Amino acid sequence: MDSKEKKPLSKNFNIFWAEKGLESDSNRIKRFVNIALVALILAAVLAYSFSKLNYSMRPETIYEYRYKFYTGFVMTVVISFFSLILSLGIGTFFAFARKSKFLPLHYLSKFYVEIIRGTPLLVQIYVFFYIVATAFSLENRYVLGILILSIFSGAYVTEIIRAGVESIEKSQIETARSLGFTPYQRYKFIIIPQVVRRIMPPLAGQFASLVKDSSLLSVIAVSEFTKNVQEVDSINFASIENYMALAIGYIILTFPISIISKKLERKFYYES
Amino acid sequence: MDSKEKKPLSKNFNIFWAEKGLESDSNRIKRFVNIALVALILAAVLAYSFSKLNYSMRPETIYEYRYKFYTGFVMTVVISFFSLILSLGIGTFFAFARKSKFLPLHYLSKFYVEIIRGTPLLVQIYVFFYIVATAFSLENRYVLGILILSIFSGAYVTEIIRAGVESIEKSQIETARSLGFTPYQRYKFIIIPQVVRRIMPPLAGQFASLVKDSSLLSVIAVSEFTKNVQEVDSINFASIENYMALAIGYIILTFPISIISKKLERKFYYES
Amino acid sequence: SQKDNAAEQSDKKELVVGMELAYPPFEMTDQKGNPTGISVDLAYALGEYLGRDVRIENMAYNGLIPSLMTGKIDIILSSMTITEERKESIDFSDPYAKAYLSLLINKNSPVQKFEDLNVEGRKIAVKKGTTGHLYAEKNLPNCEIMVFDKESACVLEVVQGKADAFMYDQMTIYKNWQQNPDTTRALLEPFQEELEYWGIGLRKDDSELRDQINAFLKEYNENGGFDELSMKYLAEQKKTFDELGIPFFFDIEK
Amino acid sequence: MNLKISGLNMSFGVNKILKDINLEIENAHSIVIVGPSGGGKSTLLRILAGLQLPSSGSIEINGKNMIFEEKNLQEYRKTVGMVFQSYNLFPHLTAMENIVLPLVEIHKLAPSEALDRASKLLGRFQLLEHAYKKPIQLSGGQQQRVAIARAIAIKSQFLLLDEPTSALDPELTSEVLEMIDELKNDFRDLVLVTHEMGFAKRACDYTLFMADGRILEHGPSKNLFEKPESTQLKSFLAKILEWH
Amino acid sequence: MNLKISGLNMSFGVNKILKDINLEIENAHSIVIVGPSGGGKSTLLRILAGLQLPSSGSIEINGKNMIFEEKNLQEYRKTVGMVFQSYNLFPHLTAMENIVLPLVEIHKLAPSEALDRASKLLGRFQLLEHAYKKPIQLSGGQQQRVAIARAIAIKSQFLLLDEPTSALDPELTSEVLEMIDELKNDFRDLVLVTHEMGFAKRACDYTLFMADGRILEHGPSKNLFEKPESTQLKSFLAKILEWH
Ligand SMILES: Nc1ncnc2c1ncn2[C@@H]1O[C@H](COP(=O)(O)OP(=O)(O)OP(=O)(O)O)[C@@H](O)[C@H]1O
Ligand SMILES: Nc1ncnc2c1ncn2[C@@H]1O[C@H](COP(=O)(O)OP(=O)(O)OP(=O)(O)O)[C@@H](O)[C@H]1O
Ligand SMILES: [Mg+2]
Ligand SMILES: [Mg+2]
Repeated sequence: MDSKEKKPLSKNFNIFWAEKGLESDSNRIKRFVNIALVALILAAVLAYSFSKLNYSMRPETIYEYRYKFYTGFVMTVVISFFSLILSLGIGTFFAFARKSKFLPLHYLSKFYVEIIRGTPLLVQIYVFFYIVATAFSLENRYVLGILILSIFSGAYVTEIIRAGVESIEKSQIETARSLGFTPYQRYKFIIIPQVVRRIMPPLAGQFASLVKDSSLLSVIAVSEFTKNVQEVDSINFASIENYMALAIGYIILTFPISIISKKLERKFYYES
Repeated sequence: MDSKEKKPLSKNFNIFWAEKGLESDSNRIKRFVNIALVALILAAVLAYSFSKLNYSMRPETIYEYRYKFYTGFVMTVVISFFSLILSLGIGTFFAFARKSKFLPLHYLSKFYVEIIRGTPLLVQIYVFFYIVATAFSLENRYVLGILILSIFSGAYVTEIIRAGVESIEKSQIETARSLGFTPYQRYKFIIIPQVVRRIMPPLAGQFASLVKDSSLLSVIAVSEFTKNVQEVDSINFASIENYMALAIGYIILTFPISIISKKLERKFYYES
Repeated sequence: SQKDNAAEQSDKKELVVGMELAYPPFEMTDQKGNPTGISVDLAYALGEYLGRDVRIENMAYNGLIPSLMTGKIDIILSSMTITEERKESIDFSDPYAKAYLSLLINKNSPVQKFEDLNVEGRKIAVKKGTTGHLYAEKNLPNCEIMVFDKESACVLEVVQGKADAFMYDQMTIYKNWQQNPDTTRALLEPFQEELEYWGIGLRKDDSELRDQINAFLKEYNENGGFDELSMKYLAEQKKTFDELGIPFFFDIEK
Repeated sequence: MNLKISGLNMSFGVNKILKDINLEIENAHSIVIVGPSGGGKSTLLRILAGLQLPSSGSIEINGKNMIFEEKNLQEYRKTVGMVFQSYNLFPHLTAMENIVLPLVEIHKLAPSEALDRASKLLGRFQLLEHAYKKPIQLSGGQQQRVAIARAIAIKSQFLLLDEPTSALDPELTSEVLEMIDELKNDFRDLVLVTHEMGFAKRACDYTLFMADGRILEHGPSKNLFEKPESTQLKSFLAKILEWH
Repeated sequence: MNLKISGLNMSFGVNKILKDINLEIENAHSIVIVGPSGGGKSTLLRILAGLQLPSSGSIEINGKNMIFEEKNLQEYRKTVGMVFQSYNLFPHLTAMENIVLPLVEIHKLAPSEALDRASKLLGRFQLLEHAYKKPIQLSGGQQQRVAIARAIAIKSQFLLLDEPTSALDPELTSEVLEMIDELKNDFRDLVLVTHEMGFAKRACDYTLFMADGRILEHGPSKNLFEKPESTQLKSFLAKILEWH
């Protein structure tokens, strides 16, 4: 059903799959007005709250410490980028391992998910960094940080991918088999293209979490964004300014994830 | 296809949907052996690492501070429990709001997800607690903590639910409509029962995150588990013991989530 | 109008004291989780002096100043060093203690004195936002400064040889050296030109309370209150410090 | 059943699917739509079911105008039974539940009564032993029979059946024919799409021949099948003889 | 095609679906399976396609024993074309892509050649203008034709067709019949399930009558349809006359 066609008679008809209709060009003004409205209301609440606070802003202090903000931001970008890719790899691997007929692999995957999801990242960082890495004489705290973060996030990614793959109807797998697809080809041509749309929203959420969780690496002295901002905060005590900058920084960081995820969702969209 | 039937001829046949087969009773011993194997390997790595550390354990110190561990644990249980329920409610609401034809609601939902997912929980806690709550003279830090945590987690839940609902084939919605189901009935009888299985794994992940994220509430003086353990740590400096206890505590907390999620996944399982 | 209310109620209303109970023996909890320590005793003494009930709010260190500024607590009593930067946001009472920085050094590190750290390739661990952190930033341009959230992590770094030294206050350094005698040594002699002073944090507009607190501190010191606290919580340290001829926390001569 | 369609158009994007359909039928109990694949039969049926909005045009059924607003349509759909070409059973419900759920939830029957009615229908279609299977465990023909049973069970004012016997063997097709006769006796009307001309002739009293989005010919079944006028219908029917 | 089945059994849990099937057919180019719905026709076809493992028994096709190991089956399946009863097109691919993908990826045809072959087939089935639609945008009969085209395109050794004309009008059914004749000339064999007896008679030279998991009667089509022996087959065929 294409909602464009139905608009003339009744725009209330298809309330469940209205997404597309909302983005049609005739609605552009409406859309803009509504976005503005929502933004305004939120801004008003914040502005009111601020006014009640009697807080005198010192935005210049951010400029003063811009270098710390900048280096932290870049570090977070780098760490997030590599961890994101690595955790996707790890998640994919364990999602498949879970389906393996080689039982140790199957249980390893289950263990991995339960233990990693069950324990705080903080503990994992300590254990990996101060116990395991020390024993194996691994030194570079940035590489280790990326590794730990990827392992952590990978557990969530594993489950997201697993859920997606399991949601594909069996009849399609069977059809692919009947055509002689190898397992690899099944994934490449049939499962993945269909699964992307379904797993993108939770995956984007997980990656947004990952970006923000990277701040926990500060406990092993990785100077990332949050840490640097908190350091600045502990010096200049302009908390509101600092944390606003922090929030904006992270929004800038996670926004591409949202955009790309929405793009992929749309690209792999097909009606079913 | 029921894998039980196929086992006699070839257990390698159905490598994609082997889950069920793995849990059949004939495999129980095998299963046990494999779990033990995996556990053993993991334990060996840890044991080796420890042995390299030359660390003398002082487990009695945990017992000494058991009361702090206990109260923190209980606080985390309480906060997590209420936040979990509330965030599910919030997530459901905004997932539906996203589909609403009332545009301000639609955009509010989009804004909500982008802003909350995009900014660190820490910042949100500061903003809500020190700015918004202060302006509106809200006081109770526990209630506020639960509220903030729920709002935070709700954004992720929103997207998980949205992805699940959108993965239901349109033909089913249409069938339900043709039978005269109201939108509410469609959700209750058709969409939700089918979606549960698909969203459970990412949802369980999100809830595990929530439990652990509750530790951030310590910045507004909520004495939860992580904070209490860190306080003990700053007194007894038995880091490894403390953090092990912390890890076990959180595993105990998140394990029920895993169990319930697996149960629901199985309960709502149907082949398709 | 808020100010008037505050002033009006100040003699009846309870005194909400913010601290992070993670800095023994100044701010800590007993095994039941009740606040205890030097700052806690001091807070109760202050409450008694003001005739107000005392409620301790335990919160993360970086939540203290926002809480004070937004009126969620009345004072900060959490071993907070008086700095110019902090004074931009909040007010401080007269100092009630002074602290020196010391170093916990890995046994195998070549570092013998503070200046040895200011060399390419040395690594120092500091706790975020502490005066040690600020001091290192200013005085150790050639050293790699690693900033941690927790003292325990800093200590672990030194114990495992991942860092050469950990810079913190004397007392913590002393304690950790005692706990890790095989892997660490301590440099307790002061090396700073300027000392750092601890004060009680107040809202800027709360000058009435500040005067009261200053009067209290003066009286408390004169009555030997701080000596009592030292004997109660820091007997061993005080003895060691006296032997080494190093001045102690509450020996404030003004 | 009186059916009046005027100026009905329907397109998906640039694809015109139904092209200016005008029709007036009076007093037909059962209408069959035949025609080449892709001609728009299912689309017309879905419009009649209130599931698809036409781009323009109006439809009057038994003197009542269809109002294409979700609110009205929701009520309207309760009065229509629909069998989809691809059955569309709910995959998470058993055969029995597929039938009982709408009865209990939409038509507010007591569960026991609903079960009773469902059992009778399942029995009639030789499905009793499969009542507690999920759709995926049923053969194609079994699924189709459940879909028919689900549509009939609600005792709607009229039924829309999209190729309801495509997966059924001759024996079951006869059963469906009998059932259609019974519906006639109950004054429940039906519109049916089929590719089996024998079945069409026997089942319905009025026939529409649709091709390429247009109704090319219509009239009482007897006339139409025995004396087709348009060349399209002639050649369409001729093909059957080749292999029957 | 020589087909030898011995002691074939198949069950889902406690449900016995195929019950001790024994069969030996020699030199049949096309085999049709008819029988009541739920009789096990699709299941047998799926076993022949290497998609379902029997509980016991063996199958020999053209002198070669089927080895029920994934490794062997994967190769085997490449030599078989299958049309599923519910079409099973890939929903994320267009009609064209559904046909081209296996050609290019599995059978390693050059994309241009694959496109060419697919276009020819789509043209033959009057689908050229729908080539770039996704399955959900196609009518039932259009989907079925794409499924047939996909199976034929790979030029497999033999074809398994599960009710391939159920959604097709008489004209298209004739087209499929012609195509089946061409396959015979190419010495490509086929096994077909259908409920249309006229079609069955005309299309295939050997017929199996299956009911309730058993093969009750089999033989050359001519004999079987004209002189049915078992009472079941007799009554099964009799029903058609009622409405044709
Ligand atoms: N969503 C869509 N987008 C574009 N075209 C569509 C869509 N849905 C259907 N069509 C086209 O509309 C035409 C009519 O489809 P319809 O399903 O009504 O045919 P039909 O007469 O029922 O055919 P069949 O006998 O094969 O079921 C077909 O050509 C089909 O390709
Ligand atoms: N997964 C399953 N679990 C239990 N029973 C099943 C399952 N799949 C199929 N069956 C049963 O097996 C029997 C044979 O099914 P099959 O699909 O082979 O029938 P068919 O002869 O093709 O029928 P039709 O003509 O209706 O397509 C049916 O009674 C069906 O209910
Ligand atoms: Mg149709
Ligand atoms: Mg079948």
